[in-house]
Amino acid sequence: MTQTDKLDLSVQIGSLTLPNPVGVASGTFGYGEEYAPLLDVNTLGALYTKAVTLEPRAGNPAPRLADTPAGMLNSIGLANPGMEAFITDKLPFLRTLGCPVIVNVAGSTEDDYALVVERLGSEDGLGGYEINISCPNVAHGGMAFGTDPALVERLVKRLVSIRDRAPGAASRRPVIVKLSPNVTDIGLIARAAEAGGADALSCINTLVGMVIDTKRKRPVLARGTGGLSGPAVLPVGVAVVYKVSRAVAIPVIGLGGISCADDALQYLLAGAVAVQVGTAIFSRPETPLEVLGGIRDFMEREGVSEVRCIRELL
Amino acid sequence: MTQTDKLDLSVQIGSLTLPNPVGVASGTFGYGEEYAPLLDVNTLGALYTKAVTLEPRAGNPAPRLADTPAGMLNSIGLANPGMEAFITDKLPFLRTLGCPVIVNVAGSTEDDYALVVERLGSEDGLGGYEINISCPNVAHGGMAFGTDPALVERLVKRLVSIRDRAPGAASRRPVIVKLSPNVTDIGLIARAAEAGGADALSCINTLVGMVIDTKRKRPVLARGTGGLSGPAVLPVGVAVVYKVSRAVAIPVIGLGGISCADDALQYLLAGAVAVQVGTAIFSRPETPLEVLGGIRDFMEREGVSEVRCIRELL
Amino acid sequence: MKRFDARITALRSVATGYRELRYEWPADLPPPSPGRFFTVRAGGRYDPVLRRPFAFSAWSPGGAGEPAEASFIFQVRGRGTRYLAELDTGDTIDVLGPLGTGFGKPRRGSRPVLVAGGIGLGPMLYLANALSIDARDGLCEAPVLALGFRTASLIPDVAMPEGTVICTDDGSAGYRGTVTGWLEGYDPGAPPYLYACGPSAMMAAVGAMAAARRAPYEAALEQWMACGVGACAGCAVRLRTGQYIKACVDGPVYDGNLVDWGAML
Amino acid sequence: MKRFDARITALRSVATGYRELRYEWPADLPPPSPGRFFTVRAGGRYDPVLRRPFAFSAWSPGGAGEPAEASFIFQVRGRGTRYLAELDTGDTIDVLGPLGTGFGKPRRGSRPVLVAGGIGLGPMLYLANALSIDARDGLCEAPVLALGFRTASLIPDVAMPEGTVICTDDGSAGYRGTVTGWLEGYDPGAPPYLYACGPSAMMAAVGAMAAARRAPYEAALEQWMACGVGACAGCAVRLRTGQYIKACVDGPVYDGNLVDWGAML
Ligand SMILES: Cc1cc2nc3c(=O)[nH]c(=O)nc-3n(C[C@H](O)[C@H](O)[C@H](O)COP(=O)(O)OP(=O)(O)OC[C@H]3O[C@@H](n4cnc5c(N)ncnc54)[C@H](O)[C@@H]3O)c2cc1C
Ligand SMILES: Cc1cc2nc3c(=O)[nH]c(=O)nc-3n(C[C@H](O)[C@H](O)[C@H](O)COP(=O)(O)OP(=O)(O)OC[C@H]3O[C@@H](n4cnc5c(N)ncnc54)[C@H](O)[C@@H]3O)c2cc1C
Ligand SMILES: Cc1cc2nc3c(=O)[nH]c(=O)nc-3n(C[C@H](O)[C@H](O)[C@H](O)COP(=O)(O)O)c2cc1C
Ligand SMILES: Cc1cc2nc3c(=O)[nH]c(=O)nc-3n(C[C@H](O)[C@H](O)[C@H](O)COP(=O)(O)O)c2cc1C
Ligand code: FES
Ligand code: FES
Repeated sequence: MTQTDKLDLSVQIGSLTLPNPVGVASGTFGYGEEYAPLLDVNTLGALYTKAVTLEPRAGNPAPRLADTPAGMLNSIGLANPGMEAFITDKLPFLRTLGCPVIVNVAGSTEDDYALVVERLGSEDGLGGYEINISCPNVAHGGMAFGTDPALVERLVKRLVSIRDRAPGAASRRPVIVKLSPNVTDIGLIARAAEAGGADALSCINTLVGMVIDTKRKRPVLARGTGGLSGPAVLPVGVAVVYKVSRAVAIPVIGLGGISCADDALQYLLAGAVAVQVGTAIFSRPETPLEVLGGIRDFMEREGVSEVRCIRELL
Repeated sequence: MTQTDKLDLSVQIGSLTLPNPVGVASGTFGYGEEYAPLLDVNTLGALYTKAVTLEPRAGNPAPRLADTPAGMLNSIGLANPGMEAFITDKLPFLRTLGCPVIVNVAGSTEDDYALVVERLGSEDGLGGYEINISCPNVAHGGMAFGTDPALVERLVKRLVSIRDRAPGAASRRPVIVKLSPNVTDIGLIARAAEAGGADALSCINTLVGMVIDTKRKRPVLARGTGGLSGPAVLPVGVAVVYKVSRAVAIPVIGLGGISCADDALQYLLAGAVAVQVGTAIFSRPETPLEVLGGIRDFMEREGVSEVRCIRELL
Repeated sequence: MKRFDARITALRSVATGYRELRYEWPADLPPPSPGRFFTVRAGGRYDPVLRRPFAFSAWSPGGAGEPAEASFIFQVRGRGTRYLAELDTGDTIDVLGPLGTGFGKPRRGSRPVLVAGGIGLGPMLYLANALSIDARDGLCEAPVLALGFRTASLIPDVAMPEGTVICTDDGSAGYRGTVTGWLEGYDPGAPPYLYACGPSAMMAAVGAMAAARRAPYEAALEQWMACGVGACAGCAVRLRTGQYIKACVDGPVYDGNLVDWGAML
Repeated sequence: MKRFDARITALRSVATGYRELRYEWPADLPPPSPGRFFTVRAGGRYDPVLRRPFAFSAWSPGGAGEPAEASFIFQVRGRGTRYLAELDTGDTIDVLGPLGTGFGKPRRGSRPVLVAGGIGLGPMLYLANALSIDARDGLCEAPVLALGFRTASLIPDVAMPEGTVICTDDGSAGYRGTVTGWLEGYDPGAPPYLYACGPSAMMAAVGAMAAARRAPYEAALEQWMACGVGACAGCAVRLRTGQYIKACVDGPVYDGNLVDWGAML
């Protein structure tokens, strides 16, 4: 038996140390303020922001949400205030938080991504970048980047070199690449990101899905298809993390369908060093903290004192 | 309002006419005998058999099943008695049925597929072939075939030409190609199958998934990963059918997660000409007949007298 | 705003397919104002994933050892509301609220005209009751609540404020015709201040009248929601300006004269 | 075999974490023999997708206007059994059964020795009661039922046949030690005919003894199932021969001497 106060929950992502392995997933937690009244954001392992793009984006037409069996579809379309408004309106609050903040970066072209990473390099208070090459809900960029290994490697290489040239500590911020499960061989894409110099990978983004309203005889989502998330995708995410964490040497952050500690532990056993909770926050905002509690309990029960050693139990 | 007795539920798949659009999916209905006490097999639109391979296969080690949120994993591994035993032990019963029987064919090599289609060509009592190039649960063949357009086209071309040379009516049996959703662009594979001469496509086979038993700290399935099916995958299947039915001119048969008439209607509106019910049969054996009843009700309500016209409502 | 497990104190049928549910309101939360809403988990652990939003239909302070209570009226539509309808007094529901921005106050001297149909009933009842008090205090003219139903048997068994107008499509009770038909011929006797909640077609029709009469119009919209707190951008509503705003925080009550009714239908 | 909606006639707790549930048995189905099982939908429409299998623990013919009843004893383990535990008398459950191949008859003159632990209790009780009647008819020696528990408080409150041996790991009741420990020292006084159902380790230990004594051994195994009727090959169990057979139709009772216990653990 291990004592709770002796548990080492910290996780290393490149040069960044996360205080614990449970973060909140991009797009499900806004920019931190929205959920602050409902759970203590400071106790999170990491906060991954909603995607930030170069220009402001209004997002896709409504409806943008649909219910599915044990899951949901979204087609938000990267709605966000844009890089500059992010810096002036969102970053000040984020800087006050006690948890690492990782900015999810998206774009339509390589230049878009590059300009955002470059600009954010001169702002402090950020823990790292999560490069979203896997959003299924935009016409250009997004997932298109995430399916071609050569493109992935080139983009990542470019972003890493921009990061390297940033002033001070910003030059050591980890570049995390977020992968799409909508590919034939995710191992290839993972290795391309690693070859490009990524410090870590996040798996998985949403699956492509569609719901049709049979009364109105049209897709529920205005855009037709959307991204499937929630418990329904849990086994897909676990299989991906199991595969990817064996295909690369860099750390893998697991997400997709986590709604309780047992789900998170599946990811950690499968090979993830950390996890993110997304959709489950909508159902139950306290989920991330409950997940963390359950991971602690597991470590005590199993006599594992370092969270990074959980994967060795499999 | 349309009168029930005036409804035309028949569906054309190449030269084969299905009496109605609701079939039972390969692997979930054995070879028909098993479920015969529980529902009237004769009223089905089609019965797709468990996969038949050249040689008998014991299948994968146990456990082969796992529960997932609104779904399940299987790693049966194409366990089947082999082609010859199928002909002697299973086909006689299948021949007594009033519904079309479509044999699901699998193999490790192109020759395997070819030999099975060749041999079955000299047996009567079969309505068609469903070529399974999408099973995620075997080490060789299976899904590997389903992810490479060139391989798909070549295999389909060969099987079609074997089918064409069969004696009598067997030379007109439709060759249906069953696709895997575990690919970057299913439209490519679909067009390859069409170019090879396929008469129709079935979408989707299972997604790759894994469940880890956190108490025993090992995957629940002996083989690690398995195929995800059931309601959880419904939105994935509908999105695939929507895409594929717009990418090819041949009919598409929709399946994946159908558990009620509304689910089936989503597929028909998305562009499928027919559907298959799989996993839901395990939960509730009468599901296929309930689905058919619900499709009739919809047609009456909407004043659609031919089932093939449902897709035009979208 | 808080997430809490609330004890159900009453659940009853108020009309065919409609229920009223009352639950205990935590002592440390302020009373929700009319037009605000809450979300509830309406099912098991997984399914449905999305919480269901409902508008408050009443709130009572309790006292004398009795807890405060919030109420809502809901229509049984799909699996979420079916789940709620099958609960019993004493069961708990998982509530997140109060959420959103409620109705604004009418201009002094104006006549609040409240139009509701279907599931819009609850919030409009709550608002009408609140405005009746305001009218007594001289802050506005006495409100008029106009409710539309297909037929008399759908009229809910709930206390309605004085001066409520009932419209039925088939004339089986009150005015024969739609509530917007009634509104067309209605003379408010003072500058009208319009409020509406109900089917999109009704809301859009009221919107056209508001525009024609240049009347202020507050419209409560129904929109799919995921987070309910402004974090996901899933509930975006398009304004005439082309701008999207969030139904869950900026709404669910909007300036009806800015809503792009075309995009809503 | 049939799928039917069955009314629950009784549901009670029989030990910490164990329930006994009785339900109406359709008049047109034959009584299920010991060792056979049924599956039940244990949750909502979607979840869990897989029906849960349970062995019969008793069956009574009813009569005098009373319907026949089937019973089972279950341990509350996960979401499916939690769902069942929360049902009430009068609720219905969705049953598919009877399924599988039950226990065979012991050889004439042999002593049936029944070993059970945990969730193996139900089917073994049912079998012991049936064999007691056979013994009275001279078809075999009086059966001995040996039940293993961690501690006395886990012993279920159910009628047990005469001659039942209770073993507790901590000695708080009956024999101190495991049921296989007891079995080791037991002299059946006639050629033993072994039956077992319970944890895999226990089943394997009994298997080793059966092999050592060259005794017949019928073992009821637990195996994940999807269809329950032989259609999916999901429940395959590997025999020593390397062959896979289906737990749902060929089992759940097997010739324990053919089971590859190594592959089961
Ligand atoms: C701010 C707001 C206030 C509401 N107030 C009331 C009320 O007072 N009384 C009442 O009866 N209804 C109200 N509704 C509508 C109510 O939320 C839906 O009727 C309910 O969610 C249906 O759920 P279901 O599972 O029974 O039906 P389903 O069959 O799952 O859905 C039926 C329809 O309900 C709507 N809906 C379902 N889930 C959501 C969601 N998460 N967000 C938005 N819409 C959804 C969709 O339009 C859907 O097509 C309100 C909605 C909103 C957005
Ligand atoms: C033929 C047979 C007879 C059984 N008889 C009894 C009995 O009389 N009393 C009793 O308490 N239990 C019995 N079981 C075991 C019972 O089926 C499981 O305990 C139950 O399914 C657990 O479900 P859950 O959802 O509560 O737990 P979960 O947490 O979902 O599962 C707990 C464990 O139960 C087992 N299990 C769950 N679903 C299935 C399934 N579809 N098929 C096989 N195993 C499953 C798995 O080992 C799983 O790890 C029997 C099993 C079989 C195969
Ligand atoms: C409403 C919504 C918005 C999302 N927006 C983003 C985004 O901006 N960037 C991104 O990388 N992922 C985004 N995602 C994907 C999630 O971060 C996550 O990868 C996915 O939902 C799977 O995890 P879950 O099942 O726990 O939600 C979004 C998901 C949802 C549900
Ligand atoms: C237990 C099981 C066995 C299966 N075996 C086969 C098979 O032999 N051949 C095949 O093409 N598909 C097989 N499938 C896939 C199904 O036919 C179907 O494509 C998939 O399960 C999705 O549909 P569903 O969600 O309705 O089950 C199998 C599925 C299950 C659950
Ligand atoms: S529902 Fe999430 S922003 Fe409104
Ligand atoms: S459970 Fe399907 S064959 Fe046994």
